[in-house]
Amino acid sequence: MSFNMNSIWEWANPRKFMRWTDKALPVVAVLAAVVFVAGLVWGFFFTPDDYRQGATVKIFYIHVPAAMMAINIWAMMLVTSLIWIVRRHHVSVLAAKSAASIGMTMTLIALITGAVWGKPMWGTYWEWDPRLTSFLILFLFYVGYMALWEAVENPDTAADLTSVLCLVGSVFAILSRYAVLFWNQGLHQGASLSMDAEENVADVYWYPALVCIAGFVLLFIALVLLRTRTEIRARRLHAIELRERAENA
Amino acid sequence: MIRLFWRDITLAFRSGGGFGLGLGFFLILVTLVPFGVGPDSAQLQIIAPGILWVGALLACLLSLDRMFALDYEDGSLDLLLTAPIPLEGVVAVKALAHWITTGLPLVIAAPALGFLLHLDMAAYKWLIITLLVGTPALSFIGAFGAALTVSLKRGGLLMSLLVLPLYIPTLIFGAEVVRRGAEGFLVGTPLALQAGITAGAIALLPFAAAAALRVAAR
Amino acid sequence: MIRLFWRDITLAFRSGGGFGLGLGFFLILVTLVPFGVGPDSAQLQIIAPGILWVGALLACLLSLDRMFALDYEDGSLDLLLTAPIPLEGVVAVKALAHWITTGLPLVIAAPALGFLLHLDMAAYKWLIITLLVGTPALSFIGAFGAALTVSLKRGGLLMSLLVLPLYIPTLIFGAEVVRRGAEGFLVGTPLALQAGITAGAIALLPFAAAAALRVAAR
Amino acid sequence: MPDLGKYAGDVLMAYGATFVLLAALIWRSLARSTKIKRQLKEAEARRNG
Amino acid sequence: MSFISVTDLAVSRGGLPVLEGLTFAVKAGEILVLRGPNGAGKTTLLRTLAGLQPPFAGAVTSDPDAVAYAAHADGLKATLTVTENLSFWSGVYGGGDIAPALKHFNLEALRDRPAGNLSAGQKRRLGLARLMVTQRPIWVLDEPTVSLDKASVAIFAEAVKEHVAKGGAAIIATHIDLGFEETVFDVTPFKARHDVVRNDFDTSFDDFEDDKDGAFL
Amino acid sequence: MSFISVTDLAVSRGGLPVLEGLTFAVKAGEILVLRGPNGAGKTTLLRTLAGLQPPFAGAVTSDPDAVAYAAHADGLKATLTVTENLSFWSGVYGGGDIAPALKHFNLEALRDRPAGNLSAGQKRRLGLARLMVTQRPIWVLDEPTVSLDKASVAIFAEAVKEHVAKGGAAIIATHIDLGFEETVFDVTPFKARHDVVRNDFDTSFDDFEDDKDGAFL
Ligand code: HEM
Ligand SMILES: Nc1ncnc2c1ncn2[C@@H]1O[C@H](COP(=O)(O)OP(=O)(O)OP(=O)(O)O)[C@@H](O)[C@H]1O
Ligand SMILES: Nc1ncnc2c1ncn2[C@@H]1O[C@H](COP(=O)(O)OP(=O)(O)OP(=O)(O)O)[C@@H](O)[C@H]1O
Ligand SMILES: [Mg+2]
Ligand SMILES: [Mg+2]
Repeated sequence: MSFNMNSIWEWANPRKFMRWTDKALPVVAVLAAVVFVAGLVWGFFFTPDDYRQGATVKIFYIHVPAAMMAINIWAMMLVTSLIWIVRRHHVSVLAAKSAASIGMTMTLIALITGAVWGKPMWGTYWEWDPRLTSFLILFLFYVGYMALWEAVENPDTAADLTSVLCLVGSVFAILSRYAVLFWNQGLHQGASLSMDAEENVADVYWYPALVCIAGFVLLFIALVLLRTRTEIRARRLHAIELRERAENA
Repeated sequence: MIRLFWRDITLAFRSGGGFGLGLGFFLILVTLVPFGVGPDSAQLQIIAPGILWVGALLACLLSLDRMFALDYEDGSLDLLLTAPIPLEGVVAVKALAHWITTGLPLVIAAPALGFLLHLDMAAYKWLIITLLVGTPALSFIGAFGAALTVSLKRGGLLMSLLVLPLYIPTLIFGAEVVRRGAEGFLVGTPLALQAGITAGAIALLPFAAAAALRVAAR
Repeated sequence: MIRLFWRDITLAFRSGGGFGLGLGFFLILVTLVPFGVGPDSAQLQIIAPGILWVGALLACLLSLDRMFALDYEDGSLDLLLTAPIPLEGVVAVKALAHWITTGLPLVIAAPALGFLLHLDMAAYKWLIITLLVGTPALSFIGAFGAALTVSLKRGGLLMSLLVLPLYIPTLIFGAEVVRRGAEGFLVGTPLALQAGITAGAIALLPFAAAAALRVAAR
Repeated sequence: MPDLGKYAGDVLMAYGATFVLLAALIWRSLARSTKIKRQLKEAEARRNG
Repeated sequence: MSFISVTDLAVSRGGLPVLEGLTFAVKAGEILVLRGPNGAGKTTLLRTLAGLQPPFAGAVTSDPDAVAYAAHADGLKATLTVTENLSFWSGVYGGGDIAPALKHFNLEALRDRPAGNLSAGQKRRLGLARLMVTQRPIWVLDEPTVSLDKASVAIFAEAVKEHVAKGGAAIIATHIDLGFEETVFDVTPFKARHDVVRNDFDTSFDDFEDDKDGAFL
Repeated sequence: MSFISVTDLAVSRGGLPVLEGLTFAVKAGEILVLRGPNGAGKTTLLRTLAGLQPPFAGAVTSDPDAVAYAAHADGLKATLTVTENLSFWSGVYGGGDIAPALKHFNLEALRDRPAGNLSAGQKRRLGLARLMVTQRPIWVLDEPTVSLDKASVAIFAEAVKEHVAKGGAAIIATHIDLGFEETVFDVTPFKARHDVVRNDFDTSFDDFEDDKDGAFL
């Protein structure tokens, strides 16, 4: 692997990306599997029950990482979409496309685990709590983004339109977050991760949770690399097929 | 530009109803709700602000469906793109025309419909004010959605999917102001926030919409 | 005829989503209502059956918008009119395709949305049954409305205006059955009436719609 | 297997749903990867030969 | 026996008569070419012959299931491929084989293209290929050669000739010369005189013999 | 000084190049007629010249505000009258008088008709009349004579001649002979060779000289 780092934009070269990820993907995938399994096994089998929440604290180990991923994946899509708009690097926008379905799955996982957790804790599966509600809205944004990709035939046009949507959508997602906070005070926990919080989650729960978060992040990276590689191939396949059709015509 | 504005207004009139239809939909939706929910008036009074706002929002949404699609199909959009007027201006003018033919009539009709839903007396004032402040945002956000989906056949439903989440903040603040107003609370903050959204949408979204239109024409 | 059915299904799929979009609208509508009405869950539970039915109805309505209009615009309708298949059959097949791509997914998704609105446990069964019985009527009545407005540009909103009153009986009986079911009352009569409407719509409206199409082509 | 007490159902449901969703995601990613890889290989072969 | 014949026909558009007093017949093996300036009423006449609109006066005699009509618009679905579009219509008309039509109109290379991605002339060729799969004897064609290049016009003329040679007939409105043996029918002299031709609403006023001067209007 | 010139231009449709290596220039007083069979890429080229789509490669040099474009579709609103349609476009382009255009294209008798009630050829005439009110020097026309009868074709040719006589220019794609002095440019030889022309996505694969075989794909 000889590469001279003239510019970070070189990474956006599909060929370079393919070659680099060809080597990196197996490593990341194995790492992801190990850390993911380790974190969940630790969390599920080797942590005590909470005195108040009982065994339900175990949901924490998937709920929180999934929720964090859901938000951060959208942020990543925003950045890669911007790179496409400004520098027009195909890999960038294809990465955004690949990330969307992962982000949607993460949102769904956070929603479902949250709902299941809500039953014993709040006595209801669903509550129009601000945190939950803004996740539902985020889910809609993911669905809209993916539907737009599907609906537009020309891949470059689709890339442009979805990038603009991602940009505008991000602004409105943040607006919705504040609107929703204003609308309902809610039941959900505050951010207990923050350093200055008075009452942090006890270390017994906290360390395995960190491992789980790392596992989710690694899993995301592995999947995004895999899917972006597929998208690049699909894009090239599309080009070849178009060409064949034109040659035959 | 002014030409374009008048043309859009004229077209809205000529193509069967213009002013009337957005309104008609609003009316029908608001009358459907009691059929669905049941006729209990105390019940209706509670949900009235929300239903009225949701109704106004849907009426807007449905009528903007084809804001650019018709121009795209008959070739006008290509011609407008090559014309000596900025596309951002075209979008803004069309959104404005949409607001005048749809949003404004809704504002005027809303009190009558509030009556059907037993809306609280104190809330009427706030209903009108929030609709007046909020519906322009609906038209401009809608113009963006319409521009994104202009080149797709049957884009209407996809557009709803893209636009409705963008409408949520406007809806929340609108309905919240009316509810608080009805109970005599302070409404300054949500109203100011709603006005901010409208101002932002009017200032920025024409640029996003114009970008989408240029891509679609390609 | 079977060809036409498959073509419509294929077209629904190809034009971006098919199954997904009517559903998406339903989902969004049902999520909007709490934003308008407020988050109180007891409140939501009461209005849930009505809102779900109104939502299903609107999702149907929006997606049938262009059932014939696209065929009219690109000339297919003229060609179908001169083809050796009865126009009544064409209407029935298109309405059926519409139900399969829109009504059926709504029936399947409704329970999940009922959940968001805290629908009463006992009501789920009735929600599904009434939707299953009622949505075909929505598609067939909608086909009639679409046929009436086919030749009008921007006919979408006018169509809503014509169709919604026709939807009211289906809506009333549907929501009533769910409400009664939730409270454990007898539901036989409204359910039978709703089924009657559906049967009547399927049997008779294709003829009315075909007549309207023939006139529109003239 | 740890004792999950009265919340066993909830916890297992949460884990179960997560695994199903993740498995579906991974499976679809892999399946599409294989399919596209094969199609591209065929296309490149057609082009070169 | 003629396939289609019209006697003293008047046709109208938007409630207004545009042509009147038309009488002609088309037999198997004949090609009738309609000529006339823009707005003369050719499209209106063809739509009446195809049964899409009722005659304003007079009568069209033909087997309604004998006519295949091709209009200004081609009735193509942009998202369906060329083959899908064509086999749909073939299915509707009883399931003939689409291969000959594809071959004749040089569409084989385009068979898997979505119709929306075709050029104007390619779309038109597909629209005309539809005629061949209908297997109907009378082709009623409205400016079929619009957007076609010279080679495609020749292909089309060939198709029409083959069709009539096999016992079909064709009625074609066109502004260009298609180069085959044809009967030309110029519609210009049949322009409706609006003071003479009246519709049933007008004539319903005529029943009042005692009040001819219209004073009560 | 030429009004519009293209150098080594390649144009693409749906991401695929259709024409490449085009080089020509049009000066004041010139008429350039594009020829080529259906699907050759004439429409694509004209859209690129009009600035509606970016060139795939090469460059178009022209004042972007000098081009008036007329496409396959006329951009008419069915519910507006002929006058309203025309004065709208005249307003958009700075408000020239519409009377000469109406007169030239014989539309005066139809001036208060809704455009939706016009026949195919009448619509086309109205679409062409729009060009006269734009007051722009370069006319870029895509099959302008579709649906026109012979008299209208002559009227149109007259309009083009007058326009170039007054110092304008015209680029016209057409399949028929319009009967004026013209430079004919046949696009057929410029058909893109798909193995040679590639887009930026393809070429980004080429930067790595050491790994040509693409085995890892
Ligand atoms: C559908 C329902 C739910 C959704 C969408 C949801 C969403 C979220 C989100 C977005 C976070 C923030 C993660 C971060 O800090 O970045 C979070 C954290 C958390 N959630 Fe939920 N939640 C739901 C239900 C619940 C329920 C019912 C409980 C338990 C009673 C719960 C407990 C927690 C806890 C303890 C955290 C960690 C808080 C922290 O450390 O920041 N959640 N959830
Ligand atoms: N909806 C309508 N209402 C009233 N008049 C109409 C309507 N549609 C068309 N017309 C008029 O009817 C006349 C006949 O139109 P028709 O389309 O039959 O002409 P055509 O001979 O096909 O012309 P072209 O060669 O331009 O296609 C025209 O003068 C036209 O202006
Ligand atoms: N959206 C699209 N995607 C892919 N290819 C397309 C698309 N649209 C058109 N094409 C193809 O591009 C080529 C050029 O089309 P274009 O419309 O420019 O041809 P043209 O010379 O104008 O033909 P005509 O004389 O028939 O109008 C055609 O072969 C056509 O099939
Ligand atoms: Mg005609
Ligand atoms: Mg062309």
